[in-house]
Amino acid sequence: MSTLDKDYENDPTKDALDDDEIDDDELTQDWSKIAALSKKNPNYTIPKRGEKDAVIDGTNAQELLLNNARNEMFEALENSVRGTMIKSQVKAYYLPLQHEAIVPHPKGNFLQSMGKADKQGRVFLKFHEFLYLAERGTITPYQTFCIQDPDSLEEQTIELQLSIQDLYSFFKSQDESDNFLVFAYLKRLGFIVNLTDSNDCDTTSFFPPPKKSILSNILNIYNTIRSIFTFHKLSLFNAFFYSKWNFLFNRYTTSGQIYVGLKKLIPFFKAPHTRYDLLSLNSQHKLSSDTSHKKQKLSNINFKPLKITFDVWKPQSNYKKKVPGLPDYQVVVFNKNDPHQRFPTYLEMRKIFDSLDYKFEYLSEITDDLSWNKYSYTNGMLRTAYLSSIKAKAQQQRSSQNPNNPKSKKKKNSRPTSQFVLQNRRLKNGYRSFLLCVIDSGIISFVKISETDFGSEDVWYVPPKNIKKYNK
Amino acid sequence: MDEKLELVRNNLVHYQQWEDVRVSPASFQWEGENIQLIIGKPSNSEREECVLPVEYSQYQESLLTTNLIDATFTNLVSEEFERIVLAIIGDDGTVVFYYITRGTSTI
Amino acid sequence: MAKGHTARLRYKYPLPIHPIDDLPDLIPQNPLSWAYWTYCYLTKVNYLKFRIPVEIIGQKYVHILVRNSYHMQYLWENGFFGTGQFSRSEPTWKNRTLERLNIGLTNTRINTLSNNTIPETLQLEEITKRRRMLRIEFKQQREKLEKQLLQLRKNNGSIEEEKELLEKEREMLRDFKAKQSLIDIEHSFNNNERLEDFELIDTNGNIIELEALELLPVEAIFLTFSLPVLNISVQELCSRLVPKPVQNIKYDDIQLLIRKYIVYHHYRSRGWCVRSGIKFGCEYLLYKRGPPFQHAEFCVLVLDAEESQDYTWYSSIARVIGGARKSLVLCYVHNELPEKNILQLWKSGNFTELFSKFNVGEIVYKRWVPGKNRD
Amino acid sequence: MSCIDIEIGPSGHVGHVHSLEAARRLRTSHGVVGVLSGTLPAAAQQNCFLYLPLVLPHEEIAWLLRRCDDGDGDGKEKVRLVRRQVTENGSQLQEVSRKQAVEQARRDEKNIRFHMTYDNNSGITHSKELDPQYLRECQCTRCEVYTALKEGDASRVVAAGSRFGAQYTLYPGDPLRVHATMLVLPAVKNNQPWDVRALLSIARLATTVRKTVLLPSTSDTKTRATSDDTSIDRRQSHDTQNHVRFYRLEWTGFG
Repeated sequence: MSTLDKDYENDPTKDALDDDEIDDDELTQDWSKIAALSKKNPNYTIPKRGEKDAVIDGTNAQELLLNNARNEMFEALENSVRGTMIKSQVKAYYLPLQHEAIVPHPKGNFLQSMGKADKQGRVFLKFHEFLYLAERGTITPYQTFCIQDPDSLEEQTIELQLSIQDLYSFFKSQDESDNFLVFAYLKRLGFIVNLTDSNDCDTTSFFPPPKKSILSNILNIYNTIRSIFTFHKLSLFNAFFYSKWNFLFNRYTTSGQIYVGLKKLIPFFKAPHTRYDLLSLNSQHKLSSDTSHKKQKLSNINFKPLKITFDVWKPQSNYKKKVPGLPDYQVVVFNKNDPHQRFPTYLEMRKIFDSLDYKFEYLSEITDDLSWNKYSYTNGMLRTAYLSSIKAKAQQQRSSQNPNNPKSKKKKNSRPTSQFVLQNRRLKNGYRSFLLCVIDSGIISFVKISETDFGSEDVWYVPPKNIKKYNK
Repeated sequence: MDEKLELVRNNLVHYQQWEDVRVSPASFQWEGENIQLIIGKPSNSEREECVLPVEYSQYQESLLTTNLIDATFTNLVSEEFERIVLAIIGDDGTVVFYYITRGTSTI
Repeated sequence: MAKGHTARLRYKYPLPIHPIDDLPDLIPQNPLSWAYWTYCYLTKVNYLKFRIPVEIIGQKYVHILVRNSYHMQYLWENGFFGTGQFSRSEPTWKNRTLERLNIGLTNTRINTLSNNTIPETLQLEEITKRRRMLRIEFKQQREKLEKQLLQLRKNNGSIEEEKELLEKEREMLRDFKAKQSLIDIEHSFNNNERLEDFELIDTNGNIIELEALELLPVEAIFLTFSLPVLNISVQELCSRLVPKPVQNIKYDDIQLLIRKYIVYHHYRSRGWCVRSGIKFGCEYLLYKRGPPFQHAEFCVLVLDAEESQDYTWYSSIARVIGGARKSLVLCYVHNELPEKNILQLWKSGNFTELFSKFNVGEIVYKRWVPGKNRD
Repeated sequence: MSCIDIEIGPSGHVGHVHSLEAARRLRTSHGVVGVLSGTLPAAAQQNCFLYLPLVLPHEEIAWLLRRCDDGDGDGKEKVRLVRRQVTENGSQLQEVSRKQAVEQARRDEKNIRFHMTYDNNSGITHSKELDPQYLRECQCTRCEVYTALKEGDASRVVAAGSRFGAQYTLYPGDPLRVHATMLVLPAVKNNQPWDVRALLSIARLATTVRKTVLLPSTSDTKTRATSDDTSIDRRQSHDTQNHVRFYRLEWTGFG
């Protein structure tokens, strides 16, 4: 096989012909199977999609097929009633002032990852959790009212069941309703999702508490030496290299040497590659956070800057909602049709990157036995110390190790991977990343935005050394 | 014949192997550029197409606007053509060809 | 692997300025070899023995052309600079035409460095063409089937009949794919002569080289500013690229060009082969070594650090690039100086200083599917 | 006369439809399919098949309001723009509560499955009709483009297009049975240079998957464009032809 005739493959049309991802709409939603679902049977399989036509042909056959498809769809929707047996219903009461809900007698699986319990054993749900559970039929939404009986003039408390429509009208803002869409979307897939700025639990951070000053002092000194942008103070070098004298006076014996000269011209942002890079960037960021954004504020008065909305954990059964570890992903919600939002600029993305606090998964590419409990802090304590200080020690450790296990196995397999493969992985996957969740009138899609760093990687071709020469 | 006409004409004749390629005489001026069509028959096709060459540069704003296409249809395209072939002449040595048709009617 | 071997030799150098890699061996115990080595070191230079002339045509939109066959070849082989105007990338039009007109087979097979590679490159263009024809044929057949389907429905055909037709269509698609891969193996040439072909032949019966190698503006800047290859100064080149009297130049006239060059230089200087990405809706394609060796894996979009486009813009480019299974890199350029200082540097022709006042930051943009990232 | 209620959210750029019957009518008589966005209780662990509410973008709502004003469609139904409010009036609340308490008791008694869908005004909130004027008169570019797309043929379905790298995807009929035929890009102004690169690459990809790219463009000054106009598709109505025109882009297959 020749490696020389691949060029034609660059034609984008070639791949598009058999690309499965590209054409979601080539598939039809076949509601017939959903319609047939028994509501009692949880072990359903998601139905496959049928075939569609290319054009409206005006035939009766097509008309018939369309009618069938529509009927199936609406039948499925009609039969899909919210709520299950009343016996298993859990009542939740909306609290308008707090804009949340209270569950006096909580039970059910949802408690594993949602709600905050008080001392009486009651559970409080955030509004989006409340609505999500009500939509699923897991809880029944109520609200209590004090009314006066017109005859006896006695005050009495009554409880009224709320409809889903009622709940939708309780949204305080478009943002809240957008966030709900994303929350529900991820929950349906089994992810564990928390608002990033909620303080219902003992938070875990990748970054050490700021007061432990010895480390941060050292890091600050380290920082003054190495700034974020690697500005090459090389103007003298460049002035010569790009003058006409360069190739007259210098003798370059490899192409690499020429490249080394060439690459000093353009400064670049060096992404934090290691844990130390991250820690030092963080402390530096805290020192200078006021000044760096001044310029930005002037330019985007019309736009709300995007920020991290949700922390997301992969589905897991041993999640501890009181002391969750670092999230697996962080999500920024973006409504593409909102005139007050825009796709983030680079400077805005940098701000988001600097506020990330999650399992920086790329670190596990570098460190083999990365245990996140040793690299994160809960309540200002190293998480391993924290975990061993609380009672359910054995359980906790099992839960914390579990997500790491498959990874460490993978790493062992990938150890002999070549430098080129590793380099490619670094370039393609990048370093810190967040998920941009794009909302387009109810349709949700995700984009992973990662920093990458081509400036730190050299890829020039180094010809193999001529063996004959060595032999001589 | 200006450079862009020559370039596209040669591309059609000697790269795409079109037949009966000729520069149509009618033209008009648009923001300092000469707008003129080339007519010819693609290989293995029975139908003639008219081609509008437009320059595209990596670092400058494109000349191509809806108004330019409107004006081209109005001034240069005769009844028999329902579409034009847009020839975009890149500054990277490539010419790419796209059909432009008016309206939404034929879905 | 003979082809791979010739390719290695042919594309030995990644840049048109070659290193001095033919110094004699040093033998520590032989002082004479030291003297000889020193002599060689001092007499040899990296400097090119010739400068490549360019022809710049057009006024507002310029084309930078290299006409000399040897120079065209040299720029292609030493870093894959430029694109043949009538070729997919490497200028092979002349050889293709010779082959098509059956001239090459008799006497005047053209005498260029690439003699040994003619069949390969021919194959490339030929395959593309044949694939295209096949696609057209496939489309026609599909349309025919669809008409049949419509007819069937109008005549109230049964579901079974319909299924049969759909099966036929699938069969066709399989067929089509099989044929397509077949083409890669066998290929035949058609040699139709046309009237227009006579204009290609000069009085001596030789083919006229109609094709030039066209350089991107940023390639030309690289080849004169960063490496002394072209026979034109960077100042003169830039005054052709921005054809305005110096005093009238505004920041808007030069900012795009500067931004594109910054990014071009950034990737070139790390060893990437950087080529135009217009087909994929982006600025650049990055090849590890060059088009003959592997696919481009990265597509680069160049943006200003404070730029924000409508979301659809990103998503449609991402869709095109995702469809070709490449990675989309957004390369942002941040200006460290006020605009008037940049303008000043441009006007004074101090490009070294100018280019070093920008820095770049990079983002990978990738569609993320929640269902595939659950464990 | 039946009524399709569209509930408008806090910011007004999307609306929700909570009634299944309304959703069905929107689909069959207006070619409006919307996006189901709620959890389907029978299959709560996937995102392919969802439930009410149906989300409608504001340009679609604006079009519906105008259409029903004009007596288009079958003329039998009204589209109302509503916002739900918590009922303030105590006696009304009491009325409701008594009714509900009785129903509740009946359900508890039988211990059967219960329905949680209500009539529009039976909950603790009630729908208040809003003055739809501002939406009806909406002249934003997206409204203009949407309207122009639907004017040609109201049974066309204009769906959100972000998944396909477009503003909209256009279906010649119900997406349940037909493929999208066009990708509609965000509109440009008549005198605004096309983003050639982005445009052509998506057109190329679209062509290979048997779709066409449709580029809408709008004039800056709405009167000016009338003068030279032969270039408008005849099927577009008088209302929009001055403002929006469309060009279709397809890759030729060569070059």
